[in-house]
Amino acid sequence: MTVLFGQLFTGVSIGAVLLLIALGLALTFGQMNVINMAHGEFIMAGAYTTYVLQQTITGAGWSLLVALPVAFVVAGTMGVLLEVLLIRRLYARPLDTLLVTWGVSLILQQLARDVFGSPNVQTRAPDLLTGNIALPGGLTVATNRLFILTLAVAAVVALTLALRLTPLGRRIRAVVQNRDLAAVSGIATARVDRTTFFIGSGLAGLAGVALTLLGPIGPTMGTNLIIDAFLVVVVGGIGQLKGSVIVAFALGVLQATGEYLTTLSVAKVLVFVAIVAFLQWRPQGLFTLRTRSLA
Amino acid sequence: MSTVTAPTGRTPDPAAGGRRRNLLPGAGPARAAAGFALGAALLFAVAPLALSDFRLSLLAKYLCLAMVAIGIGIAWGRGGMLTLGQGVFFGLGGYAMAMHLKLADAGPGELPDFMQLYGQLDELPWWWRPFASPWFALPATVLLPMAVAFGLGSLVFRRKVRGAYFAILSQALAMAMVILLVGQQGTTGGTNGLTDIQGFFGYALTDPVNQRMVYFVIAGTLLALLLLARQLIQSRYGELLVAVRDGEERVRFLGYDPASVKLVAYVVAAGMAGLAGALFVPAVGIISPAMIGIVPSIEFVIGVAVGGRATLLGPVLGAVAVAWAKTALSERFPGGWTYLQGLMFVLVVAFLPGGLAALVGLGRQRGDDPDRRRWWRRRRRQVPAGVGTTVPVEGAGTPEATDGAGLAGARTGVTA
Amino acid sequence: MTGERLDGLRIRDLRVTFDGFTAVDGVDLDVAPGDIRFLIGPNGAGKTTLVDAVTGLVRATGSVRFGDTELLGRDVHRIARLGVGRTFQTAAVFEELSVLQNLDIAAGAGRSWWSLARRRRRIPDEVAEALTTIGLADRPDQLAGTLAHGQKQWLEIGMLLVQNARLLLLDEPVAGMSHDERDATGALLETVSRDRTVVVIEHDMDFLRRFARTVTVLHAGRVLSEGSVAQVQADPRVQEVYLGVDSGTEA
Amino acid sequence: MTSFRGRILAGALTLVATAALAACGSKTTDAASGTGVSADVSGDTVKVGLLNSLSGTMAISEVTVRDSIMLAVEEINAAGGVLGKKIQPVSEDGASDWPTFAEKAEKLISQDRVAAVFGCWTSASRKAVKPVFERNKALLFYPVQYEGLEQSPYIFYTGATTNQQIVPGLDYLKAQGKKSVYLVGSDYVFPRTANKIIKAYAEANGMTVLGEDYAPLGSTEFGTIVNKVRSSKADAVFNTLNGDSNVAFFKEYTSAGLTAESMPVVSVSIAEEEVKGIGTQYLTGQLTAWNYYQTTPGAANEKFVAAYKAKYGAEKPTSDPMEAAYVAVHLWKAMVEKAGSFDVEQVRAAAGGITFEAPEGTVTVDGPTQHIAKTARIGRIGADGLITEVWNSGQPITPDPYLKSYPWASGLS
Repeated sequence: MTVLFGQLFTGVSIGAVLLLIALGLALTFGQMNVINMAHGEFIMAGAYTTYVLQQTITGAGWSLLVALPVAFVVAGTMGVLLEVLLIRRLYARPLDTLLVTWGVSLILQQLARDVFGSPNVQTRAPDLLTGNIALPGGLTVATNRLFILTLAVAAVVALTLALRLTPLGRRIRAVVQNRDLAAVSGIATARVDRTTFFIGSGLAGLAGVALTLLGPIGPTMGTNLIIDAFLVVVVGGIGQLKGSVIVAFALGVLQATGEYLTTLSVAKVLVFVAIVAFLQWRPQGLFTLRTRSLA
Repeated sequence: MSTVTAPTGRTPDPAAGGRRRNLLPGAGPARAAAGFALGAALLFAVAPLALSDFRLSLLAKYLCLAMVAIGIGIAWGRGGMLTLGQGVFFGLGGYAMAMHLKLADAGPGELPDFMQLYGQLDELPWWWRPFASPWFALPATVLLPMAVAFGLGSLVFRRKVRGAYFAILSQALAMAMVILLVGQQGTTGGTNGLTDIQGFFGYALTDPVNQRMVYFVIAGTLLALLLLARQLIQSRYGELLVAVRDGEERVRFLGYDPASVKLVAYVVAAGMAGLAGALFVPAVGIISPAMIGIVPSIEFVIGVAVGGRATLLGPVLGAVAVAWAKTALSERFPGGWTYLQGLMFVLVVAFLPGGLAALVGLGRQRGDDPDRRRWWRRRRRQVPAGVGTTVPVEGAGTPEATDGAGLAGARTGVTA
Repeated sequence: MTGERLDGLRIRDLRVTFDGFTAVDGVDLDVAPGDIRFLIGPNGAGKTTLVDAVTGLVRATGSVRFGDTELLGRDVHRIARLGVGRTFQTAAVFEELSVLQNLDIAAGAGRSWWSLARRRRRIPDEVAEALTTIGLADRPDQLAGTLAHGQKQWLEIGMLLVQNARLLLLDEPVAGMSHDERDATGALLETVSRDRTVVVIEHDMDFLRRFARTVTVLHAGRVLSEGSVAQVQADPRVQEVYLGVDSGTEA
Repeated sequence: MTSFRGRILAGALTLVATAALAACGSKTTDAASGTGVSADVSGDTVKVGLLNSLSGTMAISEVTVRDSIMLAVEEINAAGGVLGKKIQPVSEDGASDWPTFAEKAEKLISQDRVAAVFGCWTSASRKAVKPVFERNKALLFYPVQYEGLEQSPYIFYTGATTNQQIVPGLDYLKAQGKKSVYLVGSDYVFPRTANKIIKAYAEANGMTVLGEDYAPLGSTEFGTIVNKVRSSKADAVFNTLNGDSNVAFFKEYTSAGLTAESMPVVSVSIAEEEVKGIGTQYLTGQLTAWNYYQTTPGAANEKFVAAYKAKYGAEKPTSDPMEAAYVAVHLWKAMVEKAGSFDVEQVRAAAGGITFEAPEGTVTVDGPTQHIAKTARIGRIGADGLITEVWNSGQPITPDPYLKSYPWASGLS
């Protein structure tokens, strides 16, 4: 029972990580159809931001709190730069975007190596986030996992509300649904694109801060995450956030179950097989906007 | 550069000469033959004389990568399928060959060295046994990758998984394949892969003379694959493939099943990668998961992009050039190579989608096609009013604009 | 292609919905063999969606029979092989291929893999014939992408001819054409309708008056009126929702 | 057209056939045909090769090894060189890619004609270059602890083999009264081989192995494994994870409430450099098994640490593989000087019994196995990021790569 609950929570927390790293992509890939392979390096930028801030702010808790908004801005700015310099020229060629941003990710990785050195760096987590909360019945819940889950849920809620309620969100949705009409209606589509990219990349920065609690902080940390993140969005279906949310948690639980019943390697392969099978059933992902104008 | 798509033997049309797809003026069979002879002379006479044993063995390795590139040129350049998992097929071919050579090294009834060390197996696993026979192993180097490509391809293409979705799936396939291979330490050699291969059908690979022999086999195979690719590109099928790339839905309305058309190109590309992997093994003496994962798979693509994805020779020259640059540069500036590799992706793909082949053709074609000169100024959504971009598709949100990717790339590439 | 059976189109209770929005709402429609039927209606009336449903592009319920064959539920390329061909609002030709290659591909759906694997040695007869019919015989090697707009539309129609389509569904074939080009297109339609059934979606009232044999008016996913040009023009409901309001801008 | 292409094809085939026939060399059945390239020692310098990953995933570790080799080379040159010749290092990037290692090894041997090569880290890279060195009869010095089961005549192994690291680690756990262990490792050669040895040892020594889990290389998701480890209630964990996975594992481990007191972890791939990348808040009190720590006492080590920090920066720690690489260069120098020649066969013949006062203590080259005898040391990670010794084997352990002298290991190789 303890193990079962532990595994369930593990699955949910894997899902939360997947969600957090995929959320930005759900915006840039899902809404704008831009395949940004450098998304993983934006995550890395968020993690390094935490590291740099800790050099000046000594309290681990404070530095983490400060890092969240700062990393959002740092990664978001990198995203805007990328959008303005390269991606803008490539909206008509999504596959080429994939290759170009892959090149960008290589450059950013090497840059990180030259600036911060090849070895991983360490950040100090607040003591609050290195322990766990004991529940009745011998169950425990790790606090860093809980923090990430909360952060992921908060990000989803904030993003959904922003898209639904703010004028900016309405503009983003207008551009996604009918770019030409939006342009004709007086929306500066180029600026909306930049803003969307800023938010999407900023979310990667947030994910980077959160991941310092879980994993390594090094030049290649992003590459390990990017494929998983894309698979979440592909399976979730583009155009809507709820697909990515559901799929992230579903894949997390599937992965945790597979890991428990078989081995980690086999579980990874199983998840891949499940994804291919799922796409046989719903090639456009879990949710899609079905309208004619988008075709 | 030889002709790429010029259909021969049809009504000549001097009036439309400037617009013709005939890529080099008068690039007919005679010119192609001359180019072929020149290539053969370079590979068979000049290179062996001019290069040291070490450099020649490097060239052999590059030529193997070039074979993969030919396949990618067909699947991606002509067919619009960006396969980021070509390493899988390269690996399947390589492992099939290496398994046979390991068994041959071990001798009849014996286990390969690594199995005794790490697997503690008493007998050969069942799936290794057929590879003892060259009559099984050799065809398997090509047929096995083709079969896997057929299986995966018929699943995803029929369900209209394409564009970025296909690229990401193919990448995930490479990841899954590596994990699978690494996990089976005792029977696949794990991360080490299959190494220390001594002989190649009875000939000792330690002998430099035999290494030359391997080089000649590789060079000959490359030329044969080029001929095959040329035939494929110039055939009716080759035209159909371009049509599918530029307007998959339109082709469907003409009564074709685009899934089968794409499947053929994907399977052929897989077969070429498999053959390349098989020949890579005697040339380099090792095959391991490190050569089939995500990173090597995408490195295959960069050579193709640099050379010119939609041309016949572009991918070959691009692959060799990139591999050579990697060796040369990493000998001097190890960290710098990563920067350069990244820059190549960015600059070539973003600003020269036709690759170097387009650069070569630029001078000649200037002024012909106003669209071409302005490609870099083309802003978003100004996809050439082509097919595909306007055809509604079942289930909205299909990355239809991907077809535009092919268009833009091909516009410059095809004419070089 | 002459001498083949002439078939009509028979649609019963056709319905298409997109995420709760009903684009085609129970349409019954009969097109007689050899007819030139014009489909008209205001934007959003469901004209293109109807053609999409007939050609298998969108899922629909009801029944669509071409001759004796039920089309609904078949794949797009199977329907095409049964002799149903269509064009699109924007010319959908393969811009990277020559005129000849475009036509050759359209003519080749039935080819064996063996013949696909080889080069084209000569121009197939039906392709040569179509080149003449659509007036592009003097430029078979020109890239389709470099053709004038009208020529692209003709090339598309030519592709339907060599495809051996017996039911032609044309989506706004004369949009953006000059006056002369419209005339030429109209004449082309009359020629091809001798052994084919033709359905045209068109907004151009002048073109309609000159070349339509029968007309169906769609409105909000339903058939509003049907008959000859004169009958439809006389229908007060049509005048109300469509001609009366829109004729000025649409014509 | 057909006949024309036919002719091309025929021509190509003929070319291939002639070339292949003309090129037929020796058969595998012929006597060993390796030619051997002799090192270029004609000038007043002698070249040695440095073969490390300077880019890619392995660069993290291998760059420090390269630095350490360079330090040794400088020291030797400052002291007059080897046989009166200055050492000229030629550095090549293996790029974390095994065929590249083979390619660069070939280049160093046949193009640069180096007298010896120092480098490689992963077993996979060593396996990839092994045939190259054997074919060319050239020397490789391999400085990293590894899984044993290998003994190439052209490789000197200056890191620990299993009986100098894994077995002492187990001996220590046994001495501490630990009755059960859980095995966690990355999914590749070293952990799988190590765990086989551990299971055989456990069976012979009355310990139980409660579980064995592998994570794919580079994996950073350890929720499930830690969950299983925790519910196993084992006395200790034996950790053979590699690289980034260690970071994720220890963060997860700490979050699960597991500590060095409740369930100690013995790691064999975490040295001082890795401690920095994980963070001491997750590691304090955990155990490692190596042959050298920065804190190892002795004059030789004080000198080594001081020289290293002076050259590369005070914040750079020294670690076991770095030390083994440093030792390798000095051992090669001693071998060459004893042989009085750079000739590979003479160097090999002279190698047996050579000793060196290394930072880790006295090491001795074992002639037959070409490994070196070294002292095993168990260390505890401190809050300052340094590792301090808590136990050692007392004397250098004779290398036994196939564990032939351990009865319980008879079924292993």
